[in-house]
Amino acid sequence: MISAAPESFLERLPLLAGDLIARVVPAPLLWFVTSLIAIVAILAIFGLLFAFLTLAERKILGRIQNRPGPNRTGYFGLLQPFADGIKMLIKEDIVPRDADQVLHYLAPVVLVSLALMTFAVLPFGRHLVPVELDTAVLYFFAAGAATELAVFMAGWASHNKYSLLAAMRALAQLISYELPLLLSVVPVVMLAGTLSTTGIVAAQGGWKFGFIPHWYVFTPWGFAGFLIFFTAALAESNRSPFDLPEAESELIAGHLTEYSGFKYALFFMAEYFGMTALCGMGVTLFLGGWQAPCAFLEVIPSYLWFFAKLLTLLVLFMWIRGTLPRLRIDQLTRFAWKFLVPLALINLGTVAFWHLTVGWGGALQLARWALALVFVIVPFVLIGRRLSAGVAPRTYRYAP
Amino acid sequence: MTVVLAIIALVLLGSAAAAMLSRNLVHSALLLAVSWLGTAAFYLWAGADFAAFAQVIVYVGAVSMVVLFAVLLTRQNPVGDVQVEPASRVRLTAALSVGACVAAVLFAAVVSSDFRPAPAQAPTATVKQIGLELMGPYGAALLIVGVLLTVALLGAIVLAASEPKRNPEDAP
Amino acid sequence: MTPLHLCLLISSALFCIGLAGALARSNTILVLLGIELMLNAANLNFIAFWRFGPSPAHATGVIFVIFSIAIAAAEAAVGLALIIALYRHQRNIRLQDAVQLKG
Amino acid sequence: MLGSGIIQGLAVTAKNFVGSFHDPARYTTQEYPEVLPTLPENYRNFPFLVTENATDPMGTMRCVACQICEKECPPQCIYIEKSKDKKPDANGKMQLYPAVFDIDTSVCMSCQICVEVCPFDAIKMDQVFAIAATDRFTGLLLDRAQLAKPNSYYHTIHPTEATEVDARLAEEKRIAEEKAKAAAAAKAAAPAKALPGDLSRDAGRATDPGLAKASNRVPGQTPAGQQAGTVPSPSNAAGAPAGPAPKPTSPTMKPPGAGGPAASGS
Repeated sequence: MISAAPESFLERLPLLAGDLIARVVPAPLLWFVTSLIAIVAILAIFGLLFAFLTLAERKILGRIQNRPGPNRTGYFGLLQPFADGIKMLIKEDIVPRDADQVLHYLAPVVLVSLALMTFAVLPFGRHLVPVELDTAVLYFFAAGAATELAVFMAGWASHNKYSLLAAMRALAQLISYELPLLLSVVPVVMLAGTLSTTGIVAAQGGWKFGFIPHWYVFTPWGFAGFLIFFTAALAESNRSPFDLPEAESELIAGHLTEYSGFKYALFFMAEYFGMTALCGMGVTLFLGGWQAPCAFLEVIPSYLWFFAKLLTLLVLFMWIRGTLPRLRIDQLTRFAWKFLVPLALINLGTVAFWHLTVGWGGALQLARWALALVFVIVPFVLIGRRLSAGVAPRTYRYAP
Repeated sequence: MTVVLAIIALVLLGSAAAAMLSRNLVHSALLLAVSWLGTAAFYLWAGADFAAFAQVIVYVGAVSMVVLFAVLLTRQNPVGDVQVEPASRVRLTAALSVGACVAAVLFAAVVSSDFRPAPAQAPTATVKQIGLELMGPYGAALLIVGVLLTVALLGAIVLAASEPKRNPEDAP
Repeated sequence: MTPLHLCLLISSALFCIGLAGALARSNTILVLLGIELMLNAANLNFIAFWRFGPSPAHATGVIFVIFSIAIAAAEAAVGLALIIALYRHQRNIRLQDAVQLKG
Repeated sequence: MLGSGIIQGLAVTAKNFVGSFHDPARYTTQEYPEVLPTLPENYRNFPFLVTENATDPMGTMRCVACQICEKECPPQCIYIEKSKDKKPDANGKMQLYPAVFDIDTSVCMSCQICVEVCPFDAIKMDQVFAIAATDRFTGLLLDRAQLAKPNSYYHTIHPTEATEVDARLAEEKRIAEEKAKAAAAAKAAAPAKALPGDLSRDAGRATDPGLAKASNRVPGQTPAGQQAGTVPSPSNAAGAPAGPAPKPTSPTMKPPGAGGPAASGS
């Protein structure tokens, strides 16, 4: 952190709040109260964010399709999420007779709780980390990995062939994309030299010439890693174009088929929580976390920067959902195993090169950039050409 | 401290026993995932964060998935539940008696042995320390594990891949 | 009764559950899972001895567990591939039916 | 290169997204209850009954309860009861009128057959599409009072067609008046032979497409109506047998008569 100026009041607000709590609450109960406050704050903020994300998604998709989206409930449709919530709450909860009752009940609960657990290690601001963990990145992906079981539970417990197909697809997809997701994170961990999220954010502090931030996304390997991470995150959160487990047109919403009422809402919530958490991780790993993009913009509190970046990534998710059609299952797995995994492995070599040549200066620095770019672009083009051989570029007879 | 350990042990052993007794294979696999989570909780309790999260990623995230896949791929009856016939009485009694004998021996050994009291300060294994040791003294072992995993992956593919001659269109 | 005793008792109980399960069940997947449980019991011991052992300065126990987890993953992958091959061969995965050496 | 198509697609959707905020050609949504749609003139939905006079809709209904539409309606959603007495219509002629005229709009399929068979231009297609009721059995069963709408309303929704209908009616009226005069003159000359000749001549003229409807009307009502005041007894005597006479002939005469306004209207 290169900030000579004293931190503003807004920046220190979390610290002050912590001091206040420490003064009021007796010491033996302090850890309990602080973690309770953190949990409630995360639930409130991200619950609200979830509510408005559903609205934003519908609005953005609507605008992409040249229609207004929901605009009736409240001014500008702002009350729509709450109307949806009330509708979900008062709907009848139907459980199929042959369903595995316990698993059917547990699946949404497990899914939401695991998705919420991932928020614990994200550094939302300079002084705003719910849990400081030495192994935060590992924790994040451990909690994320367990969500797949919940999806399987939902699909299996419904005792419905579509749901079961969706469960199989979910397993195949999540196993396939777990690998590139983790492999794309390894370079960051290698270069930052730590698994702690605060350490990774701190390693990206500072600016070159005062305006180019030292975020990893602005390096050749970092950009490639970010793209791989982003693609794998799309697949991990079951978002379009990788939303095969809940493909509504082929599998009548897959593992969600037999869920109604509030359980369905929980699934929806878990999807958005997972998406938000993965975006937050992407921001932390590649986009400099809460770091401001320029030195003079540091007056804006760090947590606002984090949320600005987070919302940007979320909007990108929605934009992609509004653009790309769904893949086929074989295309999906082939893309993971034959494209993303090799690229991520090559990226590992690139980052090793980048790390070894950190001392190069002057003209050698330019050579370092050029070589790293070659290491990133050449495999991308070659593997991409091989992957799309025979299928692209496609000619569409009825499209301009 | 001991209360937490008791809860962890209850979850761990209870889910493991239930998994081994369950007649539904999917329930078994999911209960085992719970038991693996219990193991991870034990690691956390003992202060080995890295091992705990690695356990969750590998076991809950990957091995249980593969197990579930195997369960679904080897179903006898594609529509019904995955039920297993109960073990025969002879087999069951034999297994239980062997298990009880081994348990008795192990328990007796543990109880009779005398350990030095634990150090007051719990040891900490930071990620940096683990990394340095993995790359230093245990470098060779790490390489061998890498080779082993690669060989296992290839072997698994060779074993599980369908014969290419059966349907040329499905060949990978 | 030190905490180490408790941990070792837990791990031996887990080992015996796994052993009894592996012996009693005739479904190959369940046998494999029983073996996984036994491996886990061994891992518990590693951690317990590292935590309460005489020289916890090095992270030896943790590193052992990490290697053991890696090997267990490899074992599970190969074992389940074998089960699928077995299923393809004899259309079921009962252990008693797998009596032929020749395919 | 791999991914170029994705970028192109993203550009297209981004253009749509931005364009929907400032480009009316992209953003075509009309927000319905506030902005009512401008329906095309030929949009038709559910029939209504034309009345001549907006201030007294019940008294000036064109419908004479002939029940052709009731018989022709494919889903059988029209129910008519004839009146026991007669009331003077817009032209002052004594006519039967529908004591009950119900249309069950939950059954009506807006096929427009009732309009095509009506010999009196009394039932026309409306433009309502947003009828809703809390009771599906009685709320959607429209009665005579709800169905009656003045001719001026017909002019506002289907101006071209309404003008044609009015012109045709005026023409018929003129022909009828002429004929009535001629008939009056003929009757003055030979009162005993006038009516049979009139009828046979009209039946012959009915094959003429343009005048099919006119000829339908002429023998039954119009001359009698015109003469109601002047020569009551013979015309009433003729009207009674001639009243049902158009019914069997109307199906054969309908296509040219119905095709005329529709073809010219479009």
